[in-house]
Amino acid sequence: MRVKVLFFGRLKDIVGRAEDSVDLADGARIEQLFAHYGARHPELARFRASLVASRNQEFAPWSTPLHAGDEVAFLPPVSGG
Amino acid sequence: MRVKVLFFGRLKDIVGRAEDSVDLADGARIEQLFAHYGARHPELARFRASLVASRNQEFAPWSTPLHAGDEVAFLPPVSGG
Amino acid sequence: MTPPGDDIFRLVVEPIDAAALVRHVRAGEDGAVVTFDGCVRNQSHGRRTLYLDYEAYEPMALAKIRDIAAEMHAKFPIHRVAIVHRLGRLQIGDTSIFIAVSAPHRPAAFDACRFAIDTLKRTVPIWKKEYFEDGAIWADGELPPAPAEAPAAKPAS
Amino acid sequence: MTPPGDDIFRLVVEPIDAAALVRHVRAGEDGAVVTFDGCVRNQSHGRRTLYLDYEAYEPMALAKIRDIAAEMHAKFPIHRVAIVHRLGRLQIGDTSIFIAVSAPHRPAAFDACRFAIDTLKRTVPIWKKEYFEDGAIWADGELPPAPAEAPAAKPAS
Repeated sequence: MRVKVLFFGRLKDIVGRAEDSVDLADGARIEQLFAHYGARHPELARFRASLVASRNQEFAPWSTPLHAGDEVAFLPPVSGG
Repeated sequence: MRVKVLFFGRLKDIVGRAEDSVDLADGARIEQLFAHYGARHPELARFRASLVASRNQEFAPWSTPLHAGDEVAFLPPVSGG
Repeated sequence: MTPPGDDIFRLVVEPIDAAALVRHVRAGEDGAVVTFDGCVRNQSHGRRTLYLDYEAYEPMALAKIRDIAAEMHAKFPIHRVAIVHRLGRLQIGDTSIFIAVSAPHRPAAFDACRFAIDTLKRTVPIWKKEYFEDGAIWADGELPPAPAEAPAAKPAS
Repeated sequence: MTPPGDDIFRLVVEPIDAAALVRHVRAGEDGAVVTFDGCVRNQSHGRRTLYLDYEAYEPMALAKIRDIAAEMHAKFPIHRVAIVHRLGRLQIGDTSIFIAVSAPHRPAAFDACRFAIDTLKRTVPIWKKEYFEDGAIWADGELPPAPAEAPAAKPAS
């Protein structure tokens, strides 16, 4: 199944792109999607404890199962205002 | 000694004037000045507990002694803002 | 944090230019400006208000507003303050009081702005007369805290 | 107290027109408008700031801002809300966030406005990059509270 992935702030700088699209095994969870990028970008993996994920624009736990067409984003600490 | 007296808000309506000037015995206090007007305007006397006085633009207790040239004001509850 | 000369305190009869006051209080060091805009409501205790008249004991009101600003600077790490009260006849929706406070960080700006309006409503000699279709009344207000009486006042010398 | 359609939520790249937002939120029933204006400071932790870039996860940021307003209406007796955040490059003194809250009485307006900015800074996906003379950094921020993990997640079916 294919999901859309977004990176923001310093995560975008680390990964080198703001948006990606990947094929995952059915039943994959957000943590597996993150591991996919963490393996390619060790610096990203180190941010695991200081970021949150969203699925379809709602904050989502790492254990959230994904479905085809989902939009997942990895969000560093926010600094708006 | 002569002092200037100011009335504001409903006190001005009761007394019928905003400003007055009176001669008082030396050593008179604010409470004696108020009694002077209370005797002429019984409705004013009834407001004694719900007003404060000022002397030379500072809140002042009723027992404050007055001096020639002082400016005394009688101030109902404030409602600015 | 600022010479008091940079603050603005005014009693005015013309409409209050809020934008100009906000521009005045903020500078490069400030991350926050909090404002309070008190405006004339269309009703009071369920009666339809037509308009208001505000009057002040002007020199004392300005002195008390200055006292409030001095206390704001002493209590909160703020930068500049503007406090402007309008007097005379005000229509529904008109701004009667505008307070702007700038600060490097927002908690002080919020706390100081709220302190200013809460204190002003208790201590500044300004009065509001409310006009309704069937009459007018002086608004209920708050009695400023008077200094304590001298416990045993001696006769004046 | 108001249909949510009367509130304003925007992410903009042009300067924020604060006066228009204040005019929008206030109506005859309101006695108070409290605003928060967050502006770009000239320094950060003692380093001189040149300018900032703000970016957002825009649809989610707008949804989270709407959530904040819904919570404001649920918690406080307020009338209308305007929350506008500017994105892109901002210079020193530019307003990055403007919040206006109207209410019949001032305590709700103060409480709701402060709740709005405090919550926005914790939960809305917007990020700030600070540019200094010797480099740029993503500002330290706050980690939004993520929903709890399922205690024993079952394999996805």
